[in-house]
Amino acid sequence: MTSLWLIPALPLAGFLILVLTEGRLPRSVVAWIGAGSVGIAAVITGYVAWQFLAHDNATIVSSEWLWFSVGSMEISFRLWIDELSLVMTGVITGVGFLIHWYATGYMSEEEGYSRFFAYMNLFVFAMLMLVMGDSLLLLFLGWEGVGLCSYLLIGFFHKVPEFGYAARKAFVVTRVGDTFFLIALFLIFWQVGTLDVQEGLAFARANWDESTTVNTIICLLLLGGAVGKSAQIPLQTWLPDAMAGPTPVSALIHAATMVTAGVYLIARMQGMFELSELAMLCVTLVGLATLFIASFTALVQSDIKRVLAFSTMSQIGYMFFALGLGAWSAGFFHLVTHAFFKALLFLASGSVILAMHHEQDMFKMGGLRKILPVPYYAMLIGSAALAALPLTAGFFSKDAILLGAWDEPNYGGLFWTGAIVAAVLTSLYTVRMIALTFWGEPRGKTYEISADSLWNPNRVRTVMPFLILGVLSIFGGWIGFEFTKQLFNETEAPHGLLYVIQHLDFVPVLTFLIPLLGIVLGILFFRLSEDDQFRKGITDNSLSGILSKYWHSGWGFDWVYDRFIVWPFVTIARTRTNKNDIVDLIFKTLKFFASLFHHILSMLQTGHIRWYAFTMFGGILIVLVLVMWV
Amino acid sequence: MLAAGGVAWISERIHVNLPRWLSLLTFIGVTAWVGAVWLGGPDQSGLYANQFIEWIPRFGINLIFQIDGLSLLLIGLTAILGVAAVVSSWTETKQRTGFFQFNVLWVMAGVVGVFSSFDLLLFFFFWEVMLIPMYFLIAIWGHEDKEYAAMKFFLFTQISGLLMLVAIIALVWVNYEATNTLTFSYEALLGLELEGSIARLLMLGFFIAFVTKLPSVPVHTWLPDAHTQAPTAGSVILAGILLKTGAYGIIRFVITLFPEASQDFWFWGMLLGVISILYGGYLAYSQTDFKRLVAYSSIAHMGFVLVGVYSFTTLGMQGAIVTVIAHGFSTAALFMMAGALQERLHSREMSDMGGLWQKAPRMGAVTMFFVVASVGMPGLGNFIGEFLVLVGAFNKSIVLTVLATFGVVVAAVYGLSLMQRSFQGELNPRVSEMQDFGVREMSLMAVLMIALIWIGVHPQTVLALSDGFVQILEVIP
Amino acid sequence: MDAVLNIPLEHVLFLSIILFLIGAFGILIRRNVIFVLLSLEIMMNAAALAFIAAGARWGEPDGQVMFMFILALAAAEVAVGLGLVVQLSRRFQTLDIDRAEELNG
Amino acid sequence: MFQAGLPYLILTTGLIVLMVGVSIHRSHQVAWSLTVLTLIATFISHFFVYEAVATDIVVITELFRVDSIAYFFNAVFLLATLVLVLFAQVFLDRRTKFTEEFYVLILAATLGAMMLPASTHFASLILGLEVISISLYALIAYPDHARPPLEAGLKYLVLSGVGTATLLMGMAFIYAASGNLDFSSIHITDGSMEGEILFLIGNTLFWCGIAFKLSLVPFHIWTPDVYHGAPSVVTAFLATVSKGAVFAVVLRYVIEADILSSDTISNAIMLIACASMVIGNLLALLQNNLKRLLAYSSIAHMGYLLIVVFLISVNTSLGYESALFYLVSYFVMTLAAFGVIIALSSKSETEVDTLNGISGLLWTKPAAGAVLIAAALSLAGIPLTVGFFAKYYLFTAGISEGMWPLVVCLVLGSGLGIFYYVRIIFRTLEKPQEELSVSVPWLGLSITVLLALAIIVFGLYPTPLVDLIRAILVFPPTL
Repeated sequence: MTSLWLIPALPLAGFLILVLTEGRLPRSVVAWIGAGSVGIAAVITGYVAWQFLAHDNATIVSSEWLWFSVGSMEISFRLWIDELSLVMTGVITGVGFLIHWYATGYMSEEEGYSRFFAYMNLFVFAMLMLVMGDSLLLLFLGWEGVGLCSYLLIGFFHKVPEFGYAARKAFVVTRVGDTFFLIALFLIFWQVGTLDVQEGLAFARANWDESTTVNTIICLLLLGGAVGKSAQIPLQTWLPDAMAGPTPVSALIHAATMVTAGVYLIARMQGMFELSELAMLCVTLVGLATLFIASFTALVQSDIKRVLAFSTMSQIGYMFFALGLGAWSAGFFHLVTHAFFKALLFLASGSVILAMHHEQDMFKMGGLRKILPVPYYAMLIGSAALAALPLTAGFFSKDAILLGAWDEPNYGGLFWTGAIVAAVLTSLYTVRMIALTFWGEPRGKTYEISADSLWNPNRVRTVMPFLILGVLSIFGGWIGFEFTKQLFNETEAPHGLLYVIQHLDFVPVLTFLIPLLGIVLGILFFRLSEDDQFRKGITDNSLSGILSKYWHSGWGFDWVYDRFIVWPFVTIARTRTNKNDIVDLIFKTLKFFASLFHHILSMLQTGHIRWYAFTMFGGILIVLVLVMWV
Repeated sequence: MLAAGGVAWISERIHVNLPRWLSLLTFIGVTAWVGAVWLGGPDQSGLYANQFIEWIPRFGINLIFQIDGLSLLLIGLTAILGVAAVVSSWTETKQRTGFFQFNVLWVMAGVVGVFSSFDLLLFFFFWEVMLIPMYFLIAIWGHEDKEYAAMKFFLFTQISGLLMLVAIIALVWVNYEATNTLTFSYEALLGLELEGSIARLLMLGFFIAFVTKLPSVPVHTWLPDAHTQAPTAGSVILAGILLKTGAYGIIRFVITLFPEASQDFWFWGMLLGVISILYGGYLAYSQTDFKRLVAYSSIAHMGFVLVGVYSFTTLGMQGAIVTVIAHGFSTAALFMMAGALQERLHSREMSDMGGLWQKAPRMGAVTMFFVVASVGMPGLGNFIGEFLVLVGAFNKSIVLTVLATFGVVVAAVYGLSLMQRSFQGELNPRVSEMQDFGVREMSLMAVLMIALIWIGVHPQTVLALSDGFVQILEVIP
Repeated sequence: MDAVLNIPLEHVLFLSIILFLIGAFGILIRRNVIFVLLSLEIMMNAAALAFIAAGARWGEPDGQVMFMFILALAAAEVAVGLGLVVQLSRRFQTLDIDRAEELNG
Repeated sequence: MFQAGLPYLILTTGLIVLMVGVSIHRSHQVAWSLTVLTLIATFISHFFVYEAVATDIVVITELFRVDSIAYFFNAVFLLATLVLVLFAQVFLDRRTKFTEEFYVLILAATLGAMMLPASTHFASLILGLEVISISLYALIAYPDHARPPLEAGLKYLVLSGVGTATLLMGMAFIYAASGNLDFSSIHITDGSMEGEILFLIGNTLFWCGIAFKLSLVPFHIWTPDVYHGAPSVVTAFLATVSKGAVFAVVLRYVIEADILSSDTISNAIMLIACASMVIGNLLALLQNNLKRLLAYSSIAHMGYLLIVVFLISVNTSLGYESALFYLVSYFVMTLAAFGVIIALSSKSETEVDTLNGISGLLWTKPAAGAVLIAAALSLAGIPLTVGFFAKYYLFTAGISEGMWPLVVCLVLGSGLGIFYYVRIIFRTLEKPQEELSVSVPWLGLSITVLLALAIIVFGLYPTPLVDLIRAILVFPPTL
C-alpha cells in the first residue's frame, strides 16, 4: 500500500519546508504546516486503520525501496503495519497532532517558532520510522532520529547553558543504551543473518528454545537499549533534566511517545523475549525498581514538571514490569492510556507554567483553579487516570498489570505488593501535585492572562486538545483493552473490572481499592496540613528530611554517575597534558635526541686545525683497529 | 575519455598560473568528467578508463593509469572537495592567490594520480608529489605555528613514505628474482607468492606509510598540528582527501599484494583501529581548539576504516569505503566551518565562541548537521559506513567491535560539546559583529549536505561502484 | 742492490711508520705554521721511504719513481703552503695556527 | 688510438696558452673568454673522438686507460666547470684585484679531475689527485683580503696534506705487499701472512686517505670549515668536480682490484658509509649557515654514494649506471644550490650564505627562490626532482644486494635530511624580513634556472638520461 508512505512523509515534508524557508514564513503559516502535516498524517492513519480492520487485521506492507545491499545484508525501506505498529502510529499521529495543535499556541510568544515546528515534525517522522520500519535497522534509524530530536528540543532554548547541558546529557545517556542496541543488532545479524524483524522472530521461534544463550544475550542487550531510551534504571537520570525543553516537547517526546519506544521495542521483539526467562525477569526487575524509586522521588519534588517526569518514569516502569511478567497486552495498553493522560497532564502543566511566567516551583503556586479552570479540570482528569481511579483509562491498564503481577507463579505476591505500594505512592504524589498547584491560596505572584494570548487556556482553540485528550483519558480504557489483547494473542488475560465483578476475590478487590485509599490519604494529608510543612520536610535534618532529600535527588544516581564517570573523564580530559596528546611525547623525545646529537657533534667542530688533525689520526687508528682486530 | 587524459588535462591547466576562477572551473570540469565517465559505465574488465604510456622502460616503470569503480569514487570525491576547497577559501587567502591555487591544483592532481596509478612507482611518485604543494599550503598560508606544523607533516609522511619505497623496490626485486622480469606494474605483482616473513616485512613497509597518512595511533600526532595550522582549503584537502589516500592504499595495496600476511595481521590492524577510535575520540573531547577537535575526530573516524578493512569481510570493507567517502564530506564541511569562524572571529579557540547561533543561525544549523553526521546519525552517510564496518567486524572479533561501538558514545560526547561550546549557550561578549553564511557558502554546504544525505539513504551508489573491487578481494583470501 | 737487501723490509717500513708518526705528532703539537708544514713534509717523506723499501723488495724501479713523484708533489705543496703562510702573517698578524679558528660550528 | 687523448691535450694547451697569456697581458675578459673557449672545445672534442673509445680499449701508457665511462665523467666535469667559470666572472671582481690566475688554477684542477676517471695506476691517481688538491689550496684562499678564505685554505692544505700522506703510505704498503702499482694487479701474489697484513694495513690507510678526499666520517671534520671559508665558486667546484673525480677513480679501483672481496675491508667501508649518512645529516640538522649545511649534507651524500661501491663490485653494470646517474644528479642539484648562493653573493663583498639571508627569497627574488627550493627538494630526494631517481637507484642498489644495514641508514639519513632541506624551503617561503637589495647577475641567474629545469625535467622523465648512461655502458671494456 503506497499511501502508507504518506504518513511519515508528511511530517518530513513539513520539516523540510520549515527548514528551507529558514523561518521566513509568517507564524500562522508555520503553524498550519507544522500541525497540519501531522494532522493529515493522523487522518491517513485513521484510513489505514480502517483498511486494516476491514481486512481482518491483515498486515499491511508498503512498497519497498532498497536502502543498501552488501554481501549477504540487504536492507530496504519498507513500512510494516500490524496491530502493534498501527496502535503506536495512531498514538503518535493522534496525540502528536493534538500536542502540535496545543503548541501552536504555547510557543506563540517564543523565538524560533519555525525552528520549533521543524524539529517537532522531524521528531514525528523519526518516531514513525521507528514504529513502522520493518527491519531493526530502520527501527534504529528512527531510534536515533528521535534521540536527536529530543536533543534538539531539550536544548531548544539554546541560550541557556544548563539546558544545553541537559540536552547533551539526554543524548549521551541514551547513546549508551543505543550502543547496547547496536551491539544487539550485530549479534542478531551474525546469528540470524537478517535484520528483518519478522524473519528474525520466525528464526528465533524455529531454531531457538529457552536454553539458547545467544537469545538471552540479545534480549539483555535490547533491554539495555530500551532502558536508555525509556529512562529506566540505571539510565534514567536524563529524563528529569530533559524537562528543560518546552512543555509540549515534554508532553510529546518525554511522556507520550519517545520514552515508550523502549516498551515498543520489547513488545516488538516479544518472540525473542519470551524465550528467555532471565531477560524477562530483568525486564520486570528494572520496571519494578524504576517504579519504586521514581515514585518516591516524585513525592518530594517541588518542580511541577519534574513531578511529571518522575511520574512518567514510574509509569513506564509499570509497563516494563508488565512486559516482564508476560502481561504483554496490559503493558502495551498502559502505554497507550499513559500517552493520553500524561500528555494531558503535561499540557495542563504547560498552561500553568505559562500562566506563572515560567515559574515551575509548585510551592510558589496554589489556588490556580480559579484562574485556570480548563487546565485544572484537565489536570484532575489526567490525575485521576494516573492514579487509576476506577473507570478511568489508567484504571483499566494498571489494574490489568497488577493482576498480571499477582498471577506470576513464582514471586507473584512480592511483585504485586511492590506494585500496589507504588500505586499508593502514585496517588499520593498526584494529589500532592494538584493540592499544591490548584488548591489553597496563592503562595507566590499571580499574573493576569491577557485574553488574546494565543495560549490562553480558555480559548476554544486551546481547549480542544484538552478536551479530546480528556475524553480519551476517561474513556480510552473502555474500548481499547479488547483490541490490544489481540495483539499478543492473549485470550485469557485478566480484565480489571469484569474480573472483579466475576470473582470478588480478596486480591482483585484490594487491587481495586488501594489506589482509592491512596487518594483519600493524599487528600487528607495534603489538604489539611499546613503548607510550610512540605517545605520543612525537605530542609530539616530529621530522618524524614534526609530521606526526602535523598529521594529528591533521584536516589543519588546522578551523584554517583557524576562522581565516578563524568568527573574523572572530564578532569582527565581537561588537564593540560592530555590536551597535548601523550603519544606525541614519543616523537618529541626522538626530536630531542636528534638535536642533542646534533649539538654534541657540532661542538666537535671547533675550528682548530690541530684538533681536526687529531680527529683524523684518531679516525685512522680506529679504522685500523677495526680492520686488524675485529 | 581516458584517465590519463584527465590527469594530463589537469596538469596542463596547472602550469597556467591563474587564480580562483580557473581552478574552480578545472574542478568543476573534472567533476563533470567523472560524472560522464561514471554514466558511461565500465568496460568489460570493469574499468572506466585505462591508459598506458612508457616511462622508464629500464626498470619496467610505466605510466599505467586505470580507473576502476573504487578509483572513480575517490576521484569523484576529490573533484567535489576540490570545488569545496576553492570556494571555501575564496575570501580567506588574499595574498598570492595564483600560487595558492597552483598548489591546490597540484595537490589534487597528485591525489588523482594516486587514485588512478596502477604502477607502484608511479603510485609512490604521486604519493610524494601531493605532499610538496600541501607543504607549501601549510607553510605559506598557514597560521601562527606553521613552521612546526608543516615540518611535522612533511617529516612524518616522507619518512613513512621512504619505508614504503623500500618495500616497493624490495617487492619488485623479489618478483625479479622469481620471474626475471623487472616490472612495477600492480597487476603483474599481484599474483606474486611471497615467503611468509618477507611478506610480513614488506607489508609492514606499506602499512606504516598508509597508517601514518590515515592516520592511526600512534603515528597520528602530525595531523592535529597540520590541521590547526593549515589554511581552510588546506584542511579541507588534508582531511577530505589526503587521509583517504592512506585508506585507499591499505585497501588497494596492502590487502591485495600481501593477502596472507595481512590476514595474519588482522588483530593488530583492528586493534590499532579501535585504539584510534577511543583515543582519538577521547582527545577530541579534551581539545579547546575547534579545528584540533575536528582533527582528532578524524583520527577516530579513520579508526573505523582500519577496523573495517581488517575485518576481512565484504561488509567491513564496503563499510570502510563508505566511511572514507562520507567522512570526506562531513569533515571537510566542519573544517570549512572552522575556517569560516576563524575568518570572522580571528580565533579557533572555543573559549572565544559561544552562543554564535544567535548571530549566525545558518552557520549553527549547518554545523549541527555535520556534527550530527559525524556522530553517526542513521540516514546520513557516516552511519552507513560505521554500521557496516561494525557489523562486518563483529564476526571477526566481538570484543574489539564492542569497544569500537563505544566509540560511538564518545563521538556523541565530543560532537555535542563542540556544538555547545561554539554555537549554543550565551553569546560570548567578545563576539561583536558576525556575518552569517552568504549564498556562496550556503550553496557549497548544501552540496555537501545533499551528498551526505544521499549516501545515507541510498548508499548503493557508492557500494555498487566499489563492489567490483571488493568482489576481487573476496577471491584473494 | 745487494746492500739494500740486507736490511729487512720490515725495518724500513717500521722506520717509515715512525717517521709518519713523528710528522703526525709534529702537526698535533706544534702551533707554528712553518713547523706544521715541516711535519707534513716528514709524513710525505715517510711514505716515500716506504715506497723505496717496497720497490727494493720487488727489485723494481717503480718505488723510486714514486719517490720522485712524492718529492715533486711535496715541493709543490710546500710552495703553495708557504704562500699561504705569508698571507697568514699578513692578515692574521701571526703564525700561530690556532688563531685561525674563526670558522667553526 | 692516440686521438683518444685529444681532449686532454686541448685542455692542456688551453691551460698553457692562458698561463703564458696572463703573464704577457692581464685582462680579465680575455682570460675568461679563453677559459670558456677551452672548456667548450675540450667538451666538444669528446664527441669527435668518441668513436675511438666506443669500440676499443685505449691505453695511454701504463697509467691511463681511456674508455667511454671516463669520457662521460670528463664531459660532466667540464660542464660543471664551465658553469662555475661562467659564474666566476662577476663573482671574482668583487673579491680580488688579480683575477686571471684563477682561471689558470681552475683549468689545472679540471685537468686533474679528468685524469682520475681514466687512471688505472697509483701514480696517475696521486698525480690527478694532487693536481686538483694543490690547485684547490690556492683557489680556496684566492680572495685577497678576506680572512675566511685564507683560514679555509690553510686548513685544507694541512689536513689534505695529512690525507695525502696517509694515502701515499697506504699505497706504499700495498705496493710492498703486492709488488704492483697497477690497480688490476695488486692482488697479493705470494699469499704470505706478512703480505696479507701489509696489504690490509695498506688498504686501510689508502681508504682513509680516500675517505678524507670524499669527506667521509670520521675524516669529514674539515669539510664545513673549508666549504664555509672558500669562495662559493670554489666551494661548488670542491663539492662537485673534485669529489666526483675521486669517486670515479674509487669505482675503478674497486672493480679492478676487487678489493671488497675482503670482508674486513668491506665491513669497515660499510661502517664508514653508515656513519657518514647518519652523522652527516645530524650535523646538518640545525645548521644555520647554508654553505656549512651543504657541506654536512655532502658528507651524507657521499655516504649514500658508497652504497654503489658495494653494488659495483658485484653487479658492475647496474653499479656504474647508479653511480653515473647519482653523480650527474648530485652535480646538477649541488650546482643549482651553490649557483643561487653565488648569484646572490656576486654583487656583494660578503657571501649571502646564511639561512637569514635567504629569508623570503621566493618573494623577493622569485627565480632564485624557486631554484633553491627545487635544489633542496632534489637533495632531499623528493619526487618530481632528479634527486628522487638518484635515490631510487641507491635504494635499488641496496635492496637488490640485500645490504640492509646500508638501506636502514639510508632511510634514517634521508629522514633526517628532509628536516633541514625543508628548513631551507621554509625560510625561502616565509615573509621577507627585509628587502633584499642585492642585484643578481642575469647570466648566473639564467644558469641556475637552467639547472633547476634540468632537475625538474629529469625528475619527471629520467629516461633520456638513463638511456644515455646505458649507451655509455654498452661497451665499457672493464665490464
